[in-house]
This record gives sequence, C-alpha cells and structure tokens, in this order.
Amino acid sequence: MTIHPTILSVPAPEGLQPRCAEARTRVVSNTPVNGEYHLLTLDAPAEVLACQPGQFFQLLCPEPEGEHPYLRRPMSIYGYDAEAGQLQFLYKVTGAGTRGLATLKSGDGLNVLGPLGQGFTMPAERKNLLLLARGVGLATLAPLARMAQQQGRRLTAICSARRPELAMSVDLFLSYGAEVIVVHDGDGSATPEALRSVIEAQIAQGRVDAFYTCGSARLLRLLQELGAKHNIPGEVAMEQQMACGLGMCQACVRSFREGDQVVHRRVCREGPVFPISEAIA
Amino acid sequence: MTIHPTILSVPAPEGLQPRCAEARTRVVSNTPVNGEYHLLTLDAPAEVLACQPGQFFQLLCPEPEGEHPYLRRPMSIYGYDAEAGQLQFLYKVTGAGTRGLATLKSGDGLNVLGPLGQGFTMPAERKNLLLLARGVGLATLAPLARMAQQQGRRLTAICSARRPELAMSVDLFLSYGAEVIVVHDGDGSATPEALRSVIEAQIAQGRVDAFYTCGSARLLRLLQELGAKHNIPGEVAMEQQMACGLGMCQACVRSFREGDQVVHRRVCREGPVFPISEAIA
Amino acid sequence: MKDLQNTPPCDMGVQIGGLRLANPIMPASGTFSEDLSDVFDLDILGAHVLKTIMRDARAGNPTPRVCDLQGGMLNAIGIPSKGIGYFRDTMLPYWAGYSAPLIVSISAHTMDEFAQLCEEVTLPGVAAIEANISCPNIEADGRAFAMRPDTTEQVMTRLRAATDLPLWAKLTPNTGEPVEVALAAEAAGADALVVANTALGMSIDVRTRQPRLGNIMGGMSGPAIKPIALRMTYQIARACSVPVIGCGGIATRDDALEFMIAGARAVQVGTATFQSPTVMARLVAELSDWAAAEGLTSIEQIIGTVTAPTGGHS
Amino acid sequence: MKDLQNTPPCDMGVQIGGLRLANPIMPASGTFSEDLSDVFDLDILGAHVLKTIMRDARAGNPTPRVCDLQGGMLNAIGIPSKGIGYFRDTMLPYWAGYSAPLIVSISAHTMDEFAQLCEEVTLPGVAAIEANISCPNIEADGRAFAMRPDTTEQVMTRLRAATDLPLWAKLTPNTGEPVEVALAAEAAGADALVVANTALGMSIDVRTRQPRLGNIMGGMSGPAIKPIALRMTYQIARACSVPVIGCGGIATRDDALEFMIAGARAVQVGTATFQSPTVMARLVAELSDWAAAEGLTSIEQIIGTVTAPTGGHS
Ligand SMILES: Cc1cc2nc3c(=O)[nH]c(=O)nc-3n(C[C@H](O)[C@H](O)[C@H](O)COP(=O)(O)OP(=O)(O)OC[C@H]3O[C@@H](n4cnc5c(N)ncnc54)[C@H](O)[C@@H]3O)c2cc1C
Ligand SMILES: Cc1cc2nc3c(=O)[nH]c(=O)nc-3n(C[C@H](O)[C@H](O)[C@H](O)COP(=O)(O)OP(=O)(O)OC[C@H]3O[C@@H](n4cnc5c(N)ncnc54)[C@H](O)[C@@H]3O)c2cc1C
Ligand SMILES: Cc1cc2nc3c(=O)[nH]c(=O)nc-3n(C[C@H](O)[C@H](O)[C@H](O)COP(=O)(O)O)c2cc1C
Ligand SMILES: Cc1cc2nc3c(=O)[nH]c(=O)nc-3n(C[C@H](O)[C@H](O)[C@H](O)COP(=O)(O)O)c2cc1C
Ligand code: FES
Ligand code: FES
Repeated sequence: MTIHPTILSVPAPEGLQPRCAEARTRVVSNTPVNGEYHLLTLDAPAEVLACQPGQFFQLLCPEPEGEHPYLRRPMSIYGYDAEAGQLQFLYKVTGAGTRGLATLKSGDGLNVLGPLGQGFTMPAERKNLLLLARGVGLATLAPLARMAQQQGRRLTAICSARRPELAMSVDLFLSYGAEVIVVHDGDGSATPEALRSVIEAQIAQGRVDAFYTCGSARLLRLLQELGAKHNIPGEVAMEQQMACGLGMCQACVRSFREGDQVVHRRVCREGPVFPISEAIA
Repeated sequence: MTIHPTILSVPAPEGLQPRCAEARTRVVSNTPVNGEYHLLTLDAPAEVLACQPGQFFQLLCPEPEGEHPYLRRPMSIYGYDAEAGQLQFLYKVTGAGTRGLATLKSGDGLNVLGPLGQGFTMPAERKNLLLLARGVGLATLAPLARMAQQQGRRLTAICSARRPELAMSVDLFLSYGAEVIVVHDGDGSATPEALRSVIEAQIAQGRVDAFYTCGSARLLRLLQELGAKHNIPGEVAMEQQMACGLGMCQACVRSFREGDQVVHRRVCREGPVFPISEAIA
Repeated sequence: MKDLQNTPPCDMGVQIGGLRLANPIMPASGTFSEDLSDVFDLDILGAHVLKTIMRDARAGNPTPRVCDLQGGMLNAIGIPSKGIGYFRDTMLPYWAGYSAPLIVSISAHTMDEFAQLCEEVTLPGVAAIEANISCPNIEADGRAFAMRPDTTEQVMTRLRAATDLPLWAKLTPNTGEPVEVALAAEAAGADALVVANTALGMSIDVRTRQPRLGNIMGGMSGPAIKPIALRMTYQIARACSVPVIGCGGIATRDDALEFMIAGARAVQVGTATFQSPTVMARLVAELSDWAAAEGLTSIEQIIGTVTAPTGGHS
Repeated sequence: MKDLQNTPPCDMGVQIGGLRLANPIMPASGTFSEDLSDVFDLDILGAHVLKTIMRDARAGNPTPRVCDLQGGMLNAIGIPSKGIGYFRDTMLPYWAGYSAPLIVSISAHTMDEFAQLCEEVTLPGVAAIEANISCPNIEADGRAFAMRPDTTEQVMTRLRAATDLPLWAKLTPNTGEPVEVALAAEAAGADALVVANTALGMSIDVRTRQPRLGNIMGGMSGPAIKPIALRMTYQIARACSVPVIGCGGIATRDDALEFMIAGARAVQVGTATFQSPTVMARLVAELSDWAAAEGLTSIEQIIGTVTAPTGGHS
C-alpha cells in the first residue's frame, strides 16, 4: 500500500499533534452501488486515519464538465482502516460537487481534509444500541456499528428506504453482527407511526440503551419523543451548508436547546454529532 | 477512424456552408518532440478539415492543476488530413493554456474552433519559394511546404534555431522535397547579417520568387528589406493576443501600412497571413 | 418536469417596452458582429446588438487589449470606430438582411455629441438605441455618466429628446448607487435598462511587472461577475417599472433563467460567446425545451418569480 | 532567478505604519480563528486578524449563510458575536499565547457605538485595530460608512480620537469612489488601509427559485473578485501615502506578488483558506523562497514596482 505524502508538511507546534490534515489521496475504486449511491475507496496517509465514527472529511471535488464547485464538500466517513491505509465514503450524486466525485477513476488524486468534527460517544453502560437511519444517512452509522461490534455491544439497525432493495448497507450491518430491520415506503412500514411500534417493541424487549441516528428530521423528532418518554439517551449526526469545515467561518450553525435557551452551535466543530435531546429538528 | 459529432449542429443558413465550426475532437497522441515542443494529433470531424495552410484554430485548453485558462488559445495548423480525419498542432509550453494542452492523453476530448483566418496565397507564378522561420514558427509553414510540393513548386526552407538540434521539422521539410538550410545561434549563422548573405545567395541563383515567414520581428524586417531591394513579394503569419478569434471583439489588431496610411487589421480575420510589405514588425 | 415529447411548445416571445422579441436571448455589445454568421444563422436570436459606435473614426486602445482570468477576462478594447458614415452606408444595409430587430449601441464623451449621434442613428432599420452611458464622461472628470444619478438623468434626458425610437440605458456595476442611477434613467424616459456593463479590474504579469492590458485597467466580464450583475438585476427590477435586460457572465441555460427569475425580461450574452461561439444558439434551444417541459405557455411567466428564502437557523 | 541553494535568505519583514510584521501574509477577518491551529502553527503568520466583533452579543444571519460560485463564494454570515466581555476575558488571553501581532476587527451601526467599542478594545495585547467600515450604517440609511468619503471621514475621525493604537480602515469595493474614500480615511488619521472587503452579490437556485443565501444578498469573495481588489489596490496605493494591505482572491504566491507589485505592503488571505487550510503557510514559505531566488535582500523591494505597459498596436 503506497502512502502518499500530504500536500504540505507544516511544522506542527511543539508537542502538538495536528488533529486533522490536508492530504493528497489516491483513488483505489469508485463504484456505483445500489443505483443511487457511489462507494469511493481511497489510499490515504496515516495522518488522516486516526478517525472516530461520526467524524467527516471535506473533499476538494474535481470539476465536472461545465460546472465549477469551489468549496469543499462534507462527507461522513463510511469506512477507515489505518492498517490498510484506506478511507471510504459513500455518497449520493446530487449536485456539482458529487457529480465531480463521480468522475473519479482508479489512480486519480483527491485532496481531502480531515478527520473533522466530534464523533459519536459510546459510554460503557450503553450495551444495547439502536441505529436508525434512512438513505445515505446510514453511511454515517456504518463505522459506529463496526466499533460497537469490536467492543462487544449488541446492535439493532433499522434501515429505512423508499423500496426494500434501496435499503443501504444491510449486508454490512449484518456482517457487524447487527440485527437488521428493513422498513420501506412501499408497505407503510417506514411511517413514523409504524416505526414507533417497531421501536417500542425493541424497548419493551430491553434492547435499547441508546439511540443513534442521522439525517432525517422526521426520524429525529420520533427519537426525541421516544427518548424523552423512556429516558433513553441518544445522538444524532446533523448536516448544514459548510464553507471551512474547521470552525472558522460560522457558516454551519444550527439551533440547539441548552436548558431554557436556544443557542447556536457549529455543525463542523461542536458537531456533527449532538445529543438527540438538544437538537432542534 | 471515428468521426465525433460536433457539440452543436446549428442549422446552417440556407445555402451557406459554415466556414468554421466548434467541434469536439479526440486526442490520438500528444508527444514531446525536440525537448521544447509537443505534437498533438487529433481525430477531427470533416467539417473542420477544409483547411488552408496558414489558417489556425482556437483550442479550448483543459485546466492544468491550480490554473484556469479561460479564453481559447490560437494555434496554427501544423497538419491536416481530411481523408484520415486528422488534425495536428505543434506547440511550445509557455503558460497556463499550453500547460493544460500538455496534460492531454490519448482518448481525451478537446474542443476546437476552426479553421479560422486567411491562409497563405500561392499565385501560380511563384515557382520558387523561400521559407524562413525560427522555433515554433516553422510549424505554421509546414502545411505550406506540403502544398507547395503537391503543386510541384521548388522549395528552400531556412530553419533558424538556438542550437542545431533544436531546429524544428528539418526532416519534415526534407520529406516535402525542400532544400533545407539550418542556421543557429552557436556559430553566428543565425544573425540577420549572416542570413542576409545566405538569402542574397539564393536570390542570385534565381531560387526565390516569394518569401514566406512567420513569428520573428527580426526576420520580418530582414525580408522586408530584401523584398523591397529585389522586388520579391512575400507573406508573413503574425500573432496577437486574441479573445474571440472570429473577428468580433477587435482584441487582435495590429498596424499595417496601406499606402501612406497606417491602418489596423484584425490578425484573426484579415490575417493571420499578411503581405510582408504591409506588415509593421 | 413533464414529458418533453407531449408538451406543446411555449411562446418564447418577450416584450421590451414597445418592442417584441422572438426570444429573450441576444448578444452583448462588443462581443458580436456579422462574423458570427460563419458559425450559425443569426436570425435565431431575439435581437442583434452591435458594438458601440461613436461619431468619429477612432483607433481604440493600445494592445494587449485582452487578458484572461479565472472565470472570465479583462478587456480594454476602447471603442475603435469607423464613424457614423460607415455605420449608415455599410452596416445598416447589411443588418437589414435579417429579420431580428437591430439594436444600435452608441456612446460619446460629451452630452452634445451623445445627443447628436442619437439623432443621427435614428434611422429606418434601427429597432432601438442602446445608450452605453458607462463610457468616461469628459464633462464629469472622466467619470462615466452612469456612475451618478444626476449625470445619468441629464444625459438620458438629452437622448430622449433626440429620438423617438425605443431607448435603452446600459448601466455600470462600478457605481455605488445602482438603484438611484436606474431610477434616474427611468425618470428621464429610458424604455429599458441593460444591467450591466463590465466591472473595472486589473491584472499584472508578475514576471514582467507590467499590467497585462496596454490600457493598465480594463473591464471584467464573464462568469466571475455574474453574482454582481444578478444582484443589480434583482435590486433594479424591484425598484423600477421599465423592463430590465440582464447581462454579465451568462453562459448556461440556468444562468439565463437565474436572471429572468430575478426580474430580467431578456438577457445579453457576451464573453461566453468567446469560449463557445455557438452558445447563444444553444441557449435559445435549451430555454425553449425547458419552458415546454415545465408546461409554461409563455416564457414571460418566469420573469421575477424569485421567492423568499426559507431561511432559519436549523 | 538565482540558484536557491546559494542565495542568502531575504528579510521578509514589512513595516505597516508603526508596526513591523515578520512577513506580509496574514488572514482576512472572518476567515480565521484559533481552530486553524489544528492545521499549522499560527505563529508563522505575519499577523493574526480576528473576525469582526460588535459590542453586544448577536446571532448573525439566517442560514444558508454561504454558497459557492465559479471561482469563489458568497457569504452572509452577519456578525455573530459573543460580545465585548467574551473578547476581553476569553479571546485576548488565548491570543496572548502567540507572538504574532494581534489585529482586532471591530464594527458598529452607529458612530457612537463604534467609537465606544474602539476605546474598549484598546487593551494590552492588541497590536492594531481594523475598523470594518464596510458594515451597514444605520445613520446613513443602511449604507456602509465606507460607501462615501464624508461618512468615512466622520467615523474614522471618531475612531482616531478613541484609540492610540495603530488604526486600519477596511474599505469596500461596492463604492463608486474608492480613491476618494481612501483619501478620506487617510485624512482622518488611518494608519493603513485594507483593500478590500467583499463585493455585494447574489445567487438564485433555479430549481426552487429561492436565493441561495438566507439573507438574499451577500458578499462575494475568492479569485473571482481579485481583479477588482487589485485595481483598487493600485489606484489607492498611488493616491495615498499610508500603507495599503491588499485583500481579495489571493490564493497563490503570484497572487500575493501581484498585489505587492501593485503597491500593497502586505496581504490578507480569506476564502483561499477554505479551499486549502494550509495555504497561508505555503505562501509564507513560497514567498520567501521566491525573494531569495530573486536575490532580494528585503521583500519590501518589490512593493509598488509595477511598470508601464509596453503597449503598442503592433
Ligand atoms: C457532516 C456532513 C456529512 C455528510 N455526509 C454525507 C455522506 O456521507 N454521503 C452523502 O452523500 N452526503 C453527505 N452529506 C451531504 C453532502 O455534503 C451534500 O450532499 C453535498 O455537499 C452536495 O454537494 P453537491 O455539490 O453535489 O450538491 P449541491 O446541492 O450542488 O451543493 C451545493 C452546495 O450545498 C451544499 N450542500 C448541499 N447539500 C448539503 C447537505 N445536505 N449538507 C451540507 N451541505 C450541503 C454543498 O456543500 C454545496 O456547498 C453530508 C453533509 C454533512 C454536513
Ligand atoms: C494565429 C496564431 C497562431 C499560433 N500558432 C502557434 C503554434 O502553432 N504553436 C505555438 O506554440 N504557438 C502558437 N501561437 C502562440 C500561442 O497562441 C501562445 O503561445 C499561447 O496562446 C500561449 O498560451 P499560454 O496560456 O500557454 O501562455 P500565456 O502566456 O499564459 O498566455 C496568456 C495569454 O496570452 C496569450 N498569448 C500568449 N502568447 C501569445 C502569442 N504569441 N500570440 C497570441 N497570444 C498569445 C494567450 O492566448 C493567453 O490569452 C500562435 C498564436 C497565434 C496568434
Ligand atoms: C471584448 C469586449 C468588448 C466590449 N465592448 C463593449 C461596447 O463596445 N459597448 C458596451 O456597451 N459594452 C461592451 N462590452 C461589455 C459587454 O457588452 C457586457 O456588458 C459585459 O461583457 C458583461 O457581459 P458578459 O459577462 O456576458 O461578457 C464589451 C465586453 C467585452 C468582453
Ligand atoms: C465567510 C466570510 C466571513 C467574513 N467576515 C468578515 C468580517 O467579519 N469582517 C470583515 O471585515 N470581513 C469579513 N469577510 C471578508 C474578508 O475578510 C475578505 O475581505 C474578503 O473575503 C475578500 O478576501 P478573499 O477573497 O481572500 O476571501 C468575510 C469573508 C468571508 C468569506
Ligand atoms: S463550516 Fe466554517 S464554521 Fe463550520
Ligand atoms: S480575436 Fe476577436 S477580433 Fe480577433
């Protein structure tokens, strides 16, 4: 495995290990999965591979023909492997930046900045985890599932999708030893009401010490309600338009409850992972 | 040989064949020659291959890393072959645009606009032609040499260069049946004085009915002087910064003598080929 | 989006004051000439806008007259001109061969000269006059007329008196008071406002330490100025009641739509033609396909349809 | 260019009024914070310029606060601020840990508030105050102070009286009178001029027909505005005698050199840091290598060395 040098090795301040770095990586593969998504695998240098589940990178996307993405695009870490020197992202093609990503071919270079932000926390007493997400949001939870398995926690993953065959990463979650429940729009199993019953049943069986979710405001509200009712803690990974990704520009704020107050926090710095109880959907 | 469609087929005005077209070509090869230059060979559609020696194309150069050429770059036609569907340019890497050209690999696409401008003229009575140029300027004269050979004219090509091994296209001119004289800076044979003797000798032998040159102001002045003295006509291909390449923007004007007056002409439209006697070096 | 095959075509005509254009796409002054007819049939355009002319023959600026930038270019062409006689005797008859309306751009350094030229180009075959008031005004210390509301109103009043033809005013992005200038042009009787001309810029060759234009400074155009021209279009379309014609950095169908949604009734395309001489032909076709697919019956239905941002902090 | 190995290093220090910077590279206000210390040692910079602060705690603008453009971006962050107390008690001690001089950017909507804040930030540990007079001025109908020479002179006179620290004025490219505004700031006692802030722009999402910023309009920055900022730097450096600090679209060594050749004594780097957070560290190193290779003994030798274009029509 080749380790590519970072673009710039700036002298780190005495005794301080830079938390993130701007690095030039090389594309191992970039393949369509599941119709709507692409899986990007990169050869990456060690200094960007000390990742936590829930953290993200800012990718400097190549320009697709006739379009000119300027800012970096935030992407959750889908997989990281410091030993193999690899980093993975799972993305949905939505605009100029992700269209640019989709043009990447094996062997191409890609400049990445990361790892960024605060990842998920998993206090020891959370032995039974419930993961709930929809669409590409599941990508964000994949490394969390892997870590949970390594730490011997029990995992239930509810994958919500438009159609059952679009439910992302089912096999991956199964391989991490999760019990996987697929719900979809076709049979009404993905409505908040239907989901509420499924989750209530899990709670009743004592299978839920904490919730982990990301993306959907509807799912967040459902978990806030269930969490408050059953006193179950949880975390959510949130999104916001970003510029710097480092905490400097204040572009990415969202509102959060802090006691009686509503405060702004930066998704890129204080997040992207926040306590479910404090998030405002 | 694949013919690629033009980007846009706009309905041509009734009965009028567009003189030039914007076409998407494909790179056959792009190889360094002679240290300083690159030879670019393209698969091109028939509608851009009705070329005249001395005409040029405007190339939409790809962006090299970290640079952003916006305007097209003018390049003389080095070779064209309507039957083979091929077009060739010989270029020197000097700035952002040509650095972008140098990144092109076999199979890549390249958007070209042309053929543009007025080519060289060769009235029947010009039986003995003297071609004089330096550096990449010789590229412009290559298709002229080929046409002269096809028409059975006699050809002398003086190739001027910094070092003899840098003299461009000697073999090519030889293959077109030209007598080739290489002059270079190393032994003083490329100074205007030395060149004057060489050319005077050619004239004395009756080998010069017309001059063709391009590029260098110094060579142009020499030929203006010799042309006036011996009453020998000639043509020069000139350069100027361009924007549109079509005659619309007036960016590319140069001054020319027209009787007693100095007038502006557009290099892209009235040129790039002009009578040597009217040019102002 | 509906199915393209089964939708009736949309009426692409737009009304600019008294003038009806077959479609909203036209060239920007100085980036268009008869030479483009080598590339496509110019009669597919909504209008033909000529390079600005001045009364007397002039050479224009020293070279280099252009240089390129990230996302655009600088130009200091100046206004080389063969004079009014050449316009009347040679250009006008040539353009009479087309059916698209002819828009004649004029300029001058003094109000008298401007008004006189305006009268002189008021000729059969001319559909409208575009007053390029973004040119240096000698009576105002070299500042362009369109830099200030007062000079704008003065010169437009003189031009209004000099012609019965539809009169457009072309504004500059270099002013700090774009809305006040637009209101002044409207008050003086402009029939439409072209928003906008180039932004004053500069570029230096680090190797030679020389400016990259012979004229030192020049006008910036192309995609890089689009956000500025769009902002002015939005501000001016809200403040004025005469039609606004958007101009600045338009290169794609969505660019044209952005200006129309912001309030422009038509758009001018300049620098993009240098990158791709077929771009205006493509825009006419793509805009019409888009409108049909959207189920519009008239392209005018999209003008000024910008909505408030949802906004929010969450 | 000489051989890099055998050339003595060039003195990279530049003088900005009474202040000496170790090198000409510093961040632009609003694009920099302590967070960048994750990426490189911030003490390699010529100075630290903080995000503009206002007196009272404020939330800033609705989201989305940024969108990207060809060659740059728009922002309408507003000035979220934790207030002057947070600055004094938390930020100032943090930055005291560095040796690079600290430049504090301040703003306000009225002159009284501005002057009061100026006095309040005149504290040990602050090396200079940058007055962001490109903010809307409530007393002048929402126009920024720096839009006009008179309001510029008024507010800068008040600020000058309020502090003994070096006082910089940050100008706006949205004015039609950049040189007059610069002269007014100088006359009122500014020690340096930062040229310039963002250009007012707009972008619309064609699909939703909504502005792409929650605030509708916003400031354009990045390479797209470089020619405008460079032109102003050239104009102002020729007209004024106080130091000019160039700002707008600087992303490469040659960009920085372009501004210095045009007359800037130092430069600020903003948006480029978002594309590449290591860019300022790279610029410091590359500029110093370049200067050594050119055989300069002081980087100040290149300031204002722009030469006349050769020009010509042939
Ligand atoms: C922390 C974080 C993690 C993310 N992880 C993933 C992931 O793993 N896989 C994935 O497919 N997507 C992910 N997203 C969303 C992804 O960033 C956007 O889909 C992407 O930026 C769209 O860029 P575009 O140019 O293709 O689309 P455009 O819509 O053209 O983007 C235009 C602008 O909007 C911004 N933008 C658009 N959508 C979003 C969004 N949802 N969140 C933030 N900014 C947005 C872009 O960054 C860009 O500046 C994540 C977002 C955040 C904030
Ligand atoms: C009619 C014509 C034919 C030409 N034929 C050839 C050829 O066959 N081979 C070849 O190597 N070069 C040729 N040139 C010169 C070539 O166009 C320039 O070298 C090239 O544009 C430089 O672009 P760049 O971005 O690499 O360099 P840069 O110096 O970065 O270019 C910056 C700008 O200057 C313009 N420019 C730079 N040099 C010239 C020049 N000499 N003439 C016109 N514009 C220039 C570019 O187009 C661009 O807009 C020709 C020029 C003209 C006008
Ligand atoms: C080379 C060139 C020449 C121009 N000449 C004129 C002119 O003579 N009169 C005028 O009003 N505008 C002139 N313009 C400005 C354009 O008409 C247009 O307003 C400007 O370029 C912005 O549009 P664009 O970004 O689409 O080019 C010229 C622009 C360019 C690039
Ligand atoms: C996200 C963002 C926030 C900014 N905030 C401020 C600010 O608070 N005060 C200020 O004076 N300028 C602010 N600016 C303007 C920059 O300091 C700078 O003047 C401008 O962006 C041009 O430089 P650039 O092209 O290098 O970014 C901000 C710019 C950006 C992009
Ligand atoms: S993206 Fe800049 S602060 Fe979060
Ligand atoms: S390059 Fe436009 S007229 Fe010649």
